[in-house]
Amino acid sequence: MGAPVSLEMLCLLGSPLLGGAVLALFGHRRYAAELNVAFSAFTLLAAASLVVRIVADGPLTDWNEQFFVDSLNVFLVALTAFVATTTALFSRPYMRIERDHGRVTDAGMRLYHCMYQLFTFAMLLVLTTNNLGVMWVAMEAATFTTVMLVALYRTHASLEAAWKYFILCGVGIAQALMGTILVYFAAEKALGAGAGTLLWTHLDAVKDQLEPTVLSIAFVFLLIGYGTKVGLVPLHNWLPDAHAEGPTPVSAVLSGLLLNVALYALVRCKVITDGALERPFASALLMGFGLASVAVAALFLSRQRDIKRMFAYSSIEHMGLITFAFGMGGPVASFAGLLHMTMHSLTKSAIFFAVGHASQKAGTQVMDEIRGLIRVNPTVGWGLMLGTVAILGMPPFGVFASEFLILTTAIAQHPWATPILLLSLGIAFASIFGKVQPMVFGETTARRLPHPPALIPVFTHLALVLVLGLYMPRYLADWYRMAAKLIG
Amino acid sequence: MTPFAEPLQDVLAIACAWLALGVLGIARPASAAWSTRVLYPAGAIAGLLLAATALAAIFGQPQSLVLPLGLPDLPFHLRLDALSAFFLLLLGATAAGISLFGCGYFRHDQGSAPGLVCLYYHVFLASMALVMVADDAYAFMVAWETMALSSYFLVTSNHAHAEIRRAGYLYLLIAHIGAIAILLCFGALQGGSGNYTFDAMREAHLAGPWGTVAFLLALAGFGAKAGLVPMHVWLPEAHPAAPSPVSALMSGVMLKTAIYGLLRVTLDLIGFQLWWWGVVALALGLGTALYGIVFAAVQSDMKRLLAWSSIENIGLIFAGFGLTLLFRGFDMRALAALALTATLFHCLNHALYKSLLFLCTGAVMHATSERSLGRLGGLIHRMPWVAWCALVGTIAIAGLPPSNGFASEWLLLQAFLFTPGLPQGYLNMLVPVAAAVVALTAALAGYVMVKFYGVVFLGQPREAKLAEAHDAGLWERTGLVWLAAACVLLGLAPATVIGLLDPVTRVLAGDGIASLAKGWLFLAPIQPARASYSPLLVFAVGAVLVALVWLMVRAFYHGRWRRALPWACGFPQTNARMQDTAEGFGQPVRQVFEPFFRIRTEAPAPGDAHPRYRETHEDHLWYGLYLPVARGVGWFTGLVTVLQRGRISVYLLYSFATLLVLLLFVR
Amino acid sequence: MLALHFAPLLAKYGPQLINLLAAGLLLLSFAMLTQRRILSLINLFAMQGFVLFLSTALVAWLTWQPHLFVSAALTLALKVIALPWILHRLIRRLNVKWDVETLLNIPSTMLVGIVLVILAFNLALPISNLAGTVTRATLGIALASVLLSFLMMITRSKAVPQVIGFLAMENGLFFAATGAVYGMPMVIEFGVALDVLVGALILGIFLFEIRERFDTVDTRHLERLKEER
Amino acid sequence: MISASGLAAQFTELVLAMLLAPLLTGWVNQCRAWLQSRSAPPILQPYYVLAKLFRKDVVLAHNASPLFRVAPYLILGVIALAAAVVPTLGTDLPMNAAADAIALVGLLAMARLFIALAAMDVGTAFGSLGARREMLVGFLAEPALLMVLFTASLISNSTSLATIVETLAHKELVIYPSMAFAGVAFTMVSLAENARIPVDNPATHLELTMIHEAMLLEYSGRHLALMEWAASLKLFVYSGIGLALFFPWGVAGGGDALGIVLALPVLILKLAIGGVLLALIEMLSAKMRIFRAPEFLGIAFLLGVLSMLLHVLLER
Repeated sequence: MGAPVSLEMLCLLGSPLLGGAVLALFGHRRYAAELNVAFSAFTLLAAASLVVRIVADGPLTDWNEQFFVDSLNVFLVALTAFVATTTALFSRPYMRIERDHGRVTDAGMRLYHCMYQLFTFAMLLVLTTNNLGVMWVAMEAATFTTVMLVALYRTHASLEAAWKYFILCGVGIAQALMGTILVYFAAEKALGAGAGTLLWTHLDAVKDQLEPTVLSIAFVFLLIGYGTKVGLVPLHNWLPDAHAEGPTPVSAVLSGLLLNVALYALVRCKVITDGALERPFASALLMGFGLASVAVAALFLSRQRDIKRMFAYSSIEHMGLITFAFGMGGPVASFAGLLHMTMHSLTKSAIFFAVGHASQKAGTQVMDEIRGLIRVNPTVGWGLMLGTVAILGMPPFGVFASEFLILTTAIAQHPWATPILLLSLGIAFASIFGKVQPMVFGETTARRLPHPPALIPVFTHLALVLVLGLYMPRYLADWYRMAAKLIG
Repeated sequence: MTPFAEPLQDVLAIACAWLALGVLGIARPASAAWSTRVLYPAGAIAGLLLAATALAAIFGQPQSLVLPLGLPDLPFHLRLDALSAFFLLLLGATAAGISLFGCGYFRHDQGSAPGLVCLYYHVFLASMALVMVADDAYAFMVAWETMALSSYFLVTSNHAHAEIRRAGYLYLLIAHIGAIAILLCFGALQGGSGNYTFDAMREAHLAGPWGTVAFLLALAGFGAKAGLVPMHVWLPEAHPAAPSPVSALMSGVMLKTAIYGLLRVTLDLIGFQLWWWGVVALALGLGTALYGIVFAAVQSDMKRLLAWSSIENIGLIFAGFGLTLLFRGFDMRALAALALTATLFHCLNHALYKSLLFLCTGAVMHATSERSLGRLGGLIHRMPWVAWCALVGTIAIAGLPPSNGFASEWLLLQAFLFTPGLPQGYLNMLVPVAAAVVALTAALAGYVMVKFYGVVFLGQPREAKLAEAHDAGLWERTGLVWLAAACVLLGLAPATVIGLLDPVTRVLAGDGIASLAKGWLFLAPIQPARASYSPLLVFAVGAVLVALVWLMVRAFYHGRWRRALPWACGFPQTNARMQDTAEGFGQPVRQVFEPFFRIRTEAPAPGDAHPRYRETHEDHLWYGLYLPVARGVGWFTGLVTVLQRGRISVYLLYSFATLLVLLLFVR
Repeated sequence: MLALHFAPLLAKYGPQLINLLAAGLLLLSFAMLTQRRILSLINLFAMQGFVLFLSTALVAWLTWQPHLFVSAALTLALKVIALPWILHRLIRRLNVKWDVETLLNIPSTMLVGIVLVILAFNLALPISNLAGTVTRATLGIALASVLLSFLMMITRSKAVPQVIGFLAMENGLFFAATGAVYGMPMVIEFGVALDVLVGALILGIFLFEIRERFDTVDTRHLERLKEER
Repeated sequence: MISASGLAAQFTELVLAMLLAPLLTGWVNQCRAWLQSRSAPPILQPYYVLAKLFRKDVVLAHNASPLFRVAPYLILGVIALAAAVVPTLGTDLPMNAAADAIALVGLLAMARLFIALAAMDVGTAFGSLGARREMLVGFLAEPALLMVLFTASLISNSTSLATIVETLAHKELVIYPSMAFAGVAFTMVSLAENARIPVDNPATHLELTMIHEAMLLEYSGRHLALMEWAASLKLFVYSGIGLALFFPWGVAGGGDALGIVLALPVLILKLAIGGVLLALIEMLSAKMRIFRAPEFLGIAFLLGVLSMLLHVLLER
């Protein structure tokens, strides 16, 4: 007991927390954006060192077991830190332009930067904590911070979106608390009351002794709770509004990271439940919700006029696909699911970066009024085009790799699901590509951007996705395999 | 390393070289000279090397290679066997000619920067080469979709025009859906083993239903790529939209990659064949062939006409493929080999003459900036090189002896004539009908090509500006002549080609027919008494006869001749507009096959001072199949929007209901 | 001192007392479900908080767990004093006194509520049988009150009642935590309490924002973001 | 493989065909005249015409391309080649190994292609009109002819004309109902292909009705002569095919010189009768509108398919 918290963890969680505090004060200064980047970069550094350590000497529990890092969450930690950093990079010019347009005040900038860091902190806490209760608390905190971010513009639409986001996720999360309590209730039998009872590692150790009925009910509550945040149909209604109305960097981190984090929480709970129940109860639920999300989201796509809204729905679709993969389970499917998580967050955030600049240039998010990007800002246009092609699962981009594994496994194990997937993917392709193509190609009258757009993030992400589609380093693969084994 | 010792590595090297050329292209994107004077010639040389390597590899042992790329559990497997080698030969030989032509062609601005076009073009070539050698599902799919993507960017390279964007969209959409079907087909083939290498699929002993599922998925997927009716709608849009060398590459080679994939899956990966698969493919193929050629007959845009004729040829190829399956299903190996030979031979021929003709249209477009047949004519005087090369292509595609087109159609018909041997009553009835359709299609092809050639190159120029038309440049001529020569040679020495095909058929159909060919001179598929054909002899005797006639005429009579106004039954001032237009020429076919078309006519009013008559022929399938599907989906999406009506209480109700349902579901 | 005298009594009647309080909690939830006036809604909420406090304290006494006393104190501070105070100020500033029509009329709401209670009890029955604690029946009631507040949130069309419903749901959860299992670990109790507080504050801010944008807090004006048919 | 006698037979047959072709045309014209109770032109009239045309100057339209001038030689050559394939006297023909029935159809199609292209070359209204009509006739007549030949090849299990004749003539006599259908189909096809009434009228230059003549309008002098010659040779070839398929008796079997000598009078007799029949048909039927031609040929095509079906159903 009483082991001092390790340096990596300290930096990892400390840096965003400190950043939040500092930027709460100086968030409106000219150098605030640079500060923001710096803090995120430092977090990334800590995450990297943590990764190195985990890869070197296996899972690690920290600060008398309050923190637990294994290969499953360490890669999410790394991903989160990375995307957070690139997004910070992107938000530098983006928010500057927003400010020039007078859409954000000084107070707004302060709020933005502060909340951005705190949001990062909350997500990292969800990922690293070993305690299901703390996980819940952190998830709620993440909700609050993002609610503030979504409402940043204080416009009619943004307020409405934020309100819905708050109420729906708040209620959802409340169900998750109910689930947590039930888990605790079940755990008491096995572990006895006490602070250690909700520690995931302990639960994992005794999961086969947990009471199945309680666990199944608990899982239902947890699924409703965290599923709301993942954006599973029919709990998804907050998602498109929140994505479309917040500042674009926020949309990027929302669909790039927050959904992943929520799904991570869900997966942790699934592991316990599967251990306790003999029948594949959790898996069936996950597959069902996953398929429903894929199908419904695909149908929504063709209806969209607002570009960010459309990509929000595409996020729902991909989350559904990942959930379906985890539901199928098995080494291949889980591997594919994790891979798809990574690819999706990289690609989708890259797309949002491009979309952000595109809509800034056109001065609107309405797709019919964005035309001929490739003529004025070729780089933005290409970013959007390639990103779209990638997210639609076109090789050689990495998204295809995971979709390949998921689909082929699906037809082998659950043939009944494949027609739905085939149709949904086809419709999704038709809808998204049919809308993006005229935006990128063709002629336009728009002007260039006042500030040079932030392209490093976009093309870094796309390059990563491309490389991972063609070649995956050995240790990365092992890492995924280990994580997949944990999920089972 | 000695040349051709390691053909697979050579192929890989060539593919990489193409990729490198593409990358070099964007090094100087704006400079047309850089890409056309340096990169395209290099690409052409690479093509020649590829052809040579493949030629050597056809008779070699299968080779395989594993690259350290791809998925962690599934590195890229490559394999080069006779089938791959044959299609690589096709690719290399055709690409060489097209690249040569491209050297001269791409000088003009195609909308996108020359460097970018160069990138797409060479990535396209490389990906096609990789498709041929891929030996696991993942590598295949990656190469396959890269091919689709690069060709999409080529099609939309001139993306300022809305209809070109529409064409590209339609193309990529259908290609992608097809790709998903192929992917699922592989999923079915691996039979739950979780191992996606082709070797594993060969080993996996599928249950009957799974085999059928795989075959149908493959037929759908590869059919979508090949332009099989009813999945053909993208083809007449996309091929004309692309720059002509690209159209040539797509029509000539890319469609064949689909055939390759289909052969690979059905005859190689699936362990068994059911005879009724063959019937399905045969029926689809014949339908496609007739549909395609009938629509080709009424086109008034020369590239669309060629595109539709590609659909026809694909139909014939599928018919041959279906016949192969049929024979294979009844385990009549020799006949299966015959049908397969015809199929593959036709693939090769179509690749050559269709690219030749597309390149000719490209030359015409550069010279006249006109695509519509109604504004061309008389170009044989202004651009003799193009005209005579086009004549070769025309004869070949019309399937007239002694051209290569005739040789393959001859084999195909021979294969049909053997079907009465099938141990199945109804199938025997199929023979006459099927053979009749093939014959009708071939005859119609003649009609269409006379229309094409006559309207474009013969007669009087229909526009004044055609007088300024210039002949193709040196590079372009080289490309054209290369392809034309290939057509002639293949036509004259079919026995040699069959010799090339022998290893392929031995692998796929379990037997070959080359051994039965009566020497190099004669083409005798099963036994000489039954049927034999010697184009060389025909050509030689024909040439001698023509020469004799000419000599005798010259010997006995004077050679006087003079120029005058055309006679035209003595009608005064007949002018160029009085010639048959393309529409006029197609009118009889339109009348005979009226039910095929969805015709809209704009007839002038009786007292019209400037009467205009327009008639459009559209595809029933587009209105009868695609639009309804689109509308259905639209309606469905409208239904779904009920989920998102904005009222927060309702949203809460959703999650509440879900919660309750699940809780009951737990109990 | 006093406690020592009461100890045996409590030990005897404690469980029944807790069940009584639980019943009270459920009654209050129903009352809130039917209540139209916002002011009295807030008072009901405060009372619910008080009941919660009592039960927590009682459980703490019975099982003698110090951290439960803390959370009891927390409940008192937060749910009985702080939140109602905030809410009162809120409605005074927004001057909304009435929450006239509910989306579903009261009697049918009641019926649905009863069905929910039955479902909750059925659900909790097998679990409660496993429960080793003195407070076995409470879990079902906690579940029921959670579902009831959920129902309330659905049926109310104005923002403030929805918020109250949200907070009432937290109450139910809290009761589940204390009643069914003798309280969660300390850390979590604090975390939850903190979240509730912060959440309430944010909601307050929002209500003002919405108020000044839309000059109403009727959530039916928050229906612009949707899919057209 | 290729015997000297075979070569000899081939050569004689070819030369014979080239020389006899105009005579056949003349004979048909004469019969028609008699049947129409006109005073007939001399039977050698076609030869006179050819001779005269050969002597005349060629007048070329201004924008006639080289193709226009090459075409006549090509067409005559190709049709001569076709004639070489058809066994009229003996079945021991080297060319039969080189070109079978399918190739024969191909050769005829080749000739059609060139004549149509040549007609379009000058670019007058009539030329392209003729070409279009010719191709219209062609794309229905060609498959019909192919069907007829296929029926025969299915019967004799071979597409080589020589083998077909061998089977039909020199095996024991069998009644083939399918061949009856085929015969009707073939007659209709050859009427259409040789520009005969009811599809076309060789003796008219009425702009609206003519097909074959419209294509020759711009030709003159020796070119026209070659074209005319090719036309009559084509008629000869078709009669040859008809005889080979339906009246093969009398054609000499594998390489007996005597047989060939005997075959000659038989051939002439058969041709004479055939000519009379042709004239009779032309006499009895009326020229149909060009738009009716597709129906006429469509029927021929269907009959051809039917004959194959019949064979598959009844005779196996």
